[in-house]
Amino acid sequence: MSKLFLDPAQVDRARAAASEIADSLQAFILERTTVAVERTVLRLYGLDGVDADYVPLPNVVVDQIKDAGMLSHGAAKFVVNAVLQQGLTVQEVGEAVAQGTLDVCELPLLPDAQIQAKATELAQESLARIKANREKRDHYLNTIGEGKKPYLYVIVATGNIHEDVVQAKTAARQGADIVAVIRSTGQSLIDYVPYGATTEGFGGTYATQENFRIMREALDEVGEEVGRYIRLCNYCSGLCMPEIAAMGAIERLDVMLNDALYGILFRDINMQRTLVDQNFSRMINSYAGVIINTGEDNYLTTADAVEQAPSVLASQFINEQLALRSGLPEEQMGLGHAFEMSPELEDGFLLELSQAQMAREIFPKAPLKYMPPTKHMTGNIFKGHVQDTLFNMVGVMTQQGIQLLGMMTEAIHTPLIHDRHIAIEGAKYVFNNMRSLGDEIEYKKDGKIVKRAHQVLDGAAQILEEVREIGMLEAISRGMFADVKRTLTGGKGLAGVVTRAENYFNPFETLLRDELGLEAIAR
Amino acid sequence: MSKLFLDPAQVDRARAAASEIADSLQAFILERTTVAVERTVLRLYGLDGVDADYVPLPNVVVDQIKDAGMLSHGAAKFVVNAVLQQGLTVQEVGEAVAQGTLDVCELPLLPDAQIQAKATELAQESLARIKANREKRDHYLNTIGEGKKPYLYVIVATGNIHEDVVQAKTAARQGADIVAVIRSTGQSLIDYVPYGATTEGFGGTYATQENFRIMREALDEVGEEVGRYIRLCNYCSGLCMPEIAAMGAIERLDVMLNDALYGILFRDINMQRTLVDQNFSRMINSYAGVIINTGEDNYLTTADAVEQAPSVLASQFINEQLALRSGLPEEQMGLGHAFEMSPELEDGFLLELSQAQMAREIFPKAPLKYMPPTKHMTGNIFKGHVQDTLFNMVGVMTQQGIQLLGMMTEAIHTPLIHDRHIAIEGAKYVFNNMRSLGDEIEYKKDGKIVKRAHQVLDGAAQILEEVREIGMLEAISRGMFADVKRTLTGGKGLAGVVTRAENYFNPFETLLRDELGLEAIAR
Amino acid sequence: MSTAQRYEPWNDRDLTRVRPYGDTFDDGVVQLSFSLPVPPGEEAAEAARQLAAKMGLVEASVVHQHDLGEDFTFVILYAKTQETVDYTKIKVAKVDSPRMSFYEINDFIKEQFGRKITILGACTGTDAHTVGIDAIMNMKGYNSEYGLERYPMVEAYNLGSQVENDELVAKAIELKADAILVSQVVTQKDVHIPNLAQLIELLEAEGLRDKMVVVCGGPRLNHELALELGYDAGFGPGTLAPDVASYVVQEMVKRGLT
Amino acid sequence: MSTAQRYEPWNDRDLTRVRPYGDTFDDGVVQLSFSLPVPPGEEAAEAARQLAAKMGLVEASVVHQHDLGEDFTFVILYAKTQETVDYTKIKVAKVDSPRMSFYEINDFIKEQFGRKITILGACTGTDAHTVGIDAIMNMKGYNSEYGLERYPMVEAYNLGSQVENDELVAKAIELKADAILVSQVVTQKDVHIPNLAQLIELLEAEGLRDKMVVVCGGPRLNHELALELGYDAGFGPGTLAPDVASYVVQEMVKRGLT
Ligand code: B12
Ligand code: B12
Ligand SMILES: Cc1ncc(COP(=O)(O)O)c(C=O)c1O
Ligand SMILES: Cc1ncc(COP(=O)(O)O)c(C=O)c1O
Repeated sequence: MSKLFLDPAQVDRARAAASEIADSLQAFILERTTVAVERTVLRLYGLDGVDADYVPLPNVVVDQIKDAGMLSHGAAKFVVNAVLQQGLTVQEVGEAVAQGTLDVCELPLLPDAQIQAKATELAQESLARIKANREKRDHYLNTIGEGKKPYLYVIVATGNIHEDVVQAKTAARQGADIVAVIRSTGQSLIDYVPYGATTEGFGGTYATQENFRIMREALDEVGEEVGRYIRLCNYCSGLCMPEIAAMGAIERLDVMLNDALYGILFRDINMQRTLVDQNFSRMINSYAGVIINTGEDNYLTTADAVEQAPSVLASQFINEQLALRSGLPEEQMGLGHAFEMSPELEDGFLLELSQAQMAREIFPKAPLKYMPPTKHMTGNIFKGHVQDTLFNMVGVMTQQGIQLLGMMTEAIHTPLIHDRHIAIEGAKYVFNNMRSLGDEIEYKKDGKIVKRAHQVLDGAAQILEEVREIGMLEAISRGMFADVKRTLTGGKGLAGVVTRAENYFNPFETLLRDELGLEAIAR
Repeated sequence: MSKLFLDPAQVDRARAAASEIADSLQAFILERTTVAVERTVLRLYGLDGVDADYVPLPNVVVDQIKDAGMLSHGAAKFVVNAVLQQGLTVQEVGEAVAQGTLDVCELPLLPDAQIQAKATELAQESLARIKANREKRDHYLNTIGEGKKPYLYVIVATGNIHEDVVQAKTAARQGADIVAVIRSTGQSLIDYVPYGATTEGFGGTYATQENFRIMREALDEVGEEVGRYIRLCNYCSGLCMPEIAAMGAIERLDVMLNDALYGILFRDINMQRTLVDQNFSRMINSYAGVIINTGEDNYLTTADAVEQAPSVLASQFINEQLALRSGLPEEQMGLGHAFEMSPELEDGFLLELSQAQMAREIFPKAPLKYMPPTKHMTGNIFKGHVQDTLFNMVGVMTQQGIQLLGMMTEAIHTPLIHDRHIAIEGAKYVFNNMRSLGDEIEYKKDGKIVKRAHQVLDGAAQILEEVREIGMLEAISRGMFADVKRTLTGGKGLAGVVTRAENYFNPFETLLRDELGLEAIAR
Repeated sequence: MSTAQRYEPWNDRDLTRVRPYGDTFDDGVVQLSFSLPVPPGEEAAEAARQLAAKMGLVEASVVHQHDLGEDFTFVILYAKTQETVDYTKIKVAKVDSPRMSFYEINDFIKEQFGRKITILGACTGTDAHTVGIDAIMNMKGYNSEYGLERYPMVEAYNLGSQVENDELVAKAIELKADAILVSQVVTQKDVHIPNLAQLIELLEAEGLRDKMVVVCGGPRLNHELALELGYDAGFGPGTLAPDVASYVVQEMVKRGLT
Repeated sequence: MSTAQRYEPWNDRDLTRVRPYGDTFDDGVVQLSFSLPVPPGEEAAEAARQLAAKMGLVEASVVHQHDLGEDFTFVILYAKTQETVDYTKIKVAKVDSPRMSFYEINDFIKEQFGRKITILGACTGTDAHTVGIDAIMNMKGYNSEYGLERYPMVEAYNLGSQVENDELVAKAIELKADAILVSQVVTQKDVHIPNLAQLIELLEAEGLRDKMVVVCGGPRLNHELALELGYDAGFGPGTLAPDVASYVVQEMVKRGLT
């Protein structure tokens, strides 16, 4: 029963609107593919490495097909045809293309049926590997176990993967449950995924498959020592959403930030491109058992948290519906929100508590990702530590799933080794010392906390119904989210969007839709 | 209505036992006087200054009377007799005694009636001055006003009164409502009150009348500037309880720590001596409109806070009843308790919340003095700041009267100028940001918080009934409070206790009993 | 004793010898915290004290240490410095042009230039932080101070974030900008330094540097750094539109950029 | 590149040159905070930076300052030290006698002395903090370690707090103490130093110093300070009865105080 006396009818009303919004977006999405999606297919087939100019082979091959104007059919067809025709592995095909000794579009095409059979067979092998990773994670969870919720989530961001490892290990020993490796500032805007172990980055470390592997290995090692499975997190959002999702599936990441809206609003990535990318990347996340994190929290960094509360909730509803259409179970939906109200606000804490409790009740199974105060953090580390303490209280009082720990130095620098320690220590203390406070209190039926929740839910329902009328893409261009306006054809990456041909073929999409029980929604 | 569903019958049961305990103590007290009480009488008559060896004149005169074996009649009789016989002022009498030119016990005594008439007349003049101070305070409160409750209480302790002033003023500008000048470590054990402005002390600054005056002046000045009356606090407890109370009345202090039990348990002061001193000192506090602070919080520094909770409540009941017998209105009863449970305790916060809310409900009008975590503070200032934050939350959630701000450096040193600032900043933020949280939540009827309160109240009632049987003095010697044992004749200052003669006469006690409507209780 | 004779350092301060203050004037108390790449223990504490000694600190006391794992130890210290600084000799480079109000600025432009002036704003390089530059440029402004877009006498163009320096220069030429406002928020590993320097080079290459007022700002920027990097001025945290606008218009007059 | 060739300072540490670590090995990052007796403003920040410079710190950045009133300003800084310490050369004086358990200690006393030994404990001077010494002496002890009163082979006398040194010495003579344990918790303005020193003088005057083991302890005390003050040993925070007892009995044997 709802501690906030929320009206189920209101919740259904909002959810219904979000569902229709998602349906129309989905229709739009399924008519398109992107260079990133096709590169992902090749990566899933095991294509890796770079050419002489450090261009990743997936880019080399997909560009060849795109230049030939054939991408609308899907890259799989041509590559698998080459595999069959020349008796090469996908990797060998890629290398041949890189050496300029092969043009996959010039080879005569075998009958579709034959290609598709082989394509499917190879894809099944790849998916088997991903499944194995998932089983390995489950095995860890069943043997060494995991930390209590809210999980303690911290970031490392030295720019050097090897140094990140040191910082990540200390964090794990101190009690962190999830370690996220923040990406270098520019990465989400580049249309390829860097290769190999990297040791230089700004404000973060490049997301590469080798970096993923290195960190995974380190966290498994320390996890076994401390007797707690340590989850690894990285970021899909950007121009390479599905590729990074695939890399995460292959290297057993556990949590991935995955939100097209973040890319659109905060990275000025073209909406068509990233929405299409998101759909496939989330299917991969789903199958890999990865918890996704959405970016609603970011809205509050550009707009006012008190006013924007309804739009955050509205966005969560939409993300939920879109995720369902990528086959993502609720247990993997780390919907985002944040503690971003001004500390000067009288009774501001009540509003934060209300928002967090409401999210908890509306998305009961979701491992909500709760972001710390950032915008109102200052160079005053002592006051900042108090702000983070209040945030931790709300986190434990409302049983959030993932508590992204605030750093008292948030306004100053990316976390130092002891900033993380101080944050973890504070969170562990608060979580333990008020563990069941949430269960022990009730909210006044006609009180401020309850009223606020009702207002926000009502506001969200209204927004959603408006968006349903005008459509999501139009809503974004009107600046309905985070006060940021983006147009249908503006932003980065539009050139990478291709309308699917009648006989477009993506073996992984087909298999996954089947695995994830998405046939219903297929067009 | 009780948020903790406390049973009024239980509360009455405990209060009734405490009342009987107080009655028997009061009988014991009223049969005695002490050197401190008699020195206080002379101070109230305006006797001040020191002799050639820096011995305060009140000591010089009282010692003379005591050595002559006449103190059981009260000092007033002999001094006022001298005033009448020699046409001197009380001050001149004291100086003459100091010069060795006068022995007040050798003068022929005028008829009692004549002495008492003069003694009463002079006493009335003194009380008039105290009344004027009280009115001045009220005037300030009605004009410039005061801070919201919980009042922010901070200490200064440089050892140098002039430097204390600087620190006190900065604290007031930052938002402090009450400034306490901690005493030098040794003071409470010396049987006289130092004289003049002092600039050297350890762990605190000597409590002298001049120091009181200097600080009062400074706080009035800054209070007028910031438009908030700043209360001044000092400490009575110790061997000079009533004298310091008198000094406080004369220099318009607003809050005074006043608890014989503190002296007995933590300063090893003889219980007979200090209980007698306490009674008179509290009468003075009452008349001067001073809020007293009791020392139950200290119990938790030597004994475990979870176990000792009932004894803290029991002591509060006893202190309430004793205070009533000194004519102290509930509005001036700053009963003490503290946030001293181990931070490692799971759900410890719930127990603290329960205790604070219970005290609030049982003593609804009392400006409860809530002490911060001290015992479990460590050199880890960052964690300490979080501990203080949780303490501040409980303070505002349960509407405590006086919040003695915790310092993140509690385990290290007496507060530095910025330690205080950081503490005030944190408290103001928490108080404002969760101002009405307490009103907005309710406690589960059968929950841990409610259950805990019922257990503690029940435990307190049992203790009180046991104490009623064996008597307070016996209870103390059995170590029933704070795990500390003290005997009836042990400890410092017993020699200063004198049984009152049949015709013992203390004009101030008589007048105050009348003013405070205590006639009923007179023997 | 009378207040007259009494020497009270906290009142009669010698500003030529300023030193930190804890609870006894001139005690020099400072709080420090840092991590050392050594395992916890008495040796770690001693290492911390020795480091403090090398900083010229005395009576260093390690009040807390914590094992971070991987042979790292976090320490908290209190110690006393014996150094002093001469406060009377301190000179800080500051933007000195008087601050005008929204109305004064617009009138000033009317009088001095008799035309609208053009100001470009952008957050450059890979930096995606727009809130800062938006606070200066956007209509709604910040802390209830309108942004430049609201100024009738200012043609304000906010190019947003992640703007490459060459794009910015191109735009400046296209729009005949009188002033450029650059925001840099990400400063980790000094990523902002080369990026800010590059813009100046490009402008000089185009022979535009002297023809416009070039200003930068951001939470970790200040006027002095800006001057070093060849900018006309730099603004830090809490800046509002009038602060920049006042400076820009007066600087234009000074430089005769009418 | 292969891990073999890769130089990873955080793994291959040079302990002869140890320096603080923030997020890039050897970066030397330290956090500082202190108050200056000057009004807030850019000059205050500059004064703080200059002070940091005098401590040999570089890239000092004042991330926060706050007006404390009365012309005092609180500042928070981050900066980098370029100093290093040679960790391999660090020697810390430590109580080296191996720690025995409750049972081992009692057996040890039986064997070595064949009699009970007498230990006095007190918190001296004006210091009223008994919790520390109680933790060592009292039956119930501390952190579930019995106190000395529980030891069958120890005659433990806890004199409590506020014990004057002469009282303590008198008691020691009266009870023929084998060891004295002194607690000092209040250390402000170094009030504990003269007080601790005085006890040693008194004992020497009485010719007792060599006849007993004299130990002190407290939250701000350590072995080195104790030695300087003429004590046999000093114990800090977190000490438990067995720590002290083990030392005392072994020291007695060393010194032939049977
Ligand atoms: C909001 C925010 C974001 C938002 C940005 C949304 C947006 N559209 O702007 C999002 C979530 C997208 C984001 C992302 C990242 N962020 Co960010 N972010 C912040 C945050 C929380 C607040 C910044 C802010 O808006 N401040 C409010 C504005 C009004 O203040 P301001 O920028 O200082 O601007 C004022 C003055 O500086 C001045 N000013 C600023 N510019 C200019 C220009 C001129 C000409 C003038 C005159 C004045 C002026 O006037 C302004 C108004 O007074 C800070 C932490 C903090 N509390 O400061 C981190 C922070 C800036 N981010 C940081 C990082 C590292 C990132 C990421 C790189 C992390 C990652 N890898 O995911 C990403 C990538 C972004 C990128 N590539 O740049 C770091 C930077 C560390 C450093 N010192 O280098 C910070 C400090 C957080 C941290 N501790 O890690 N971030
Ligand atoms: C409890 C307490 C009190 C209680 C004491 C009750 C009692 N009967 O002991 C009361 C409330 C009475 C009190 C009063 C005062 N206190 Co006090 N108090 C504390 C507090 C909160 C905890 C101390 C404690 O019990 N620690 C727990 C014990 C177990 O730890 P420990 O003492 O370190 O002992 C361990 C080790 O040090 C070692 N050890 C200790 N002694 C010995 C001896 C030997 C021989 C050995 C081998 C080992 C050993 O073993 C022990 C067990 O592991 C501290 C703050 C803090 N958190 O530390 C302030 C603190 C010690 N008090 C302080 C002050 C100033 C006072 C007052 C003077 C303030 C005032 N003017 O009112 C008064 C007066 C007391 C006096 N004259 O001494 C300051 C001292 C500042 C300084 N560095 O000088 C502190 C640090 C608080 C502060 N920041 O102001 N206090
Ligand atoms: C949903 C989401 N994706 C990605 C990111 C990180 O993206 P980038 O690497 O572009 O900073 C964030 C960080 O705020 C995010 O919230
Ligand atoms: C009731 C009471 N009186 C007095 C004091 C201070 O006494 P002293 O000056 O002896 O430290 C305290 C401090 O804890 C107290 O709680």
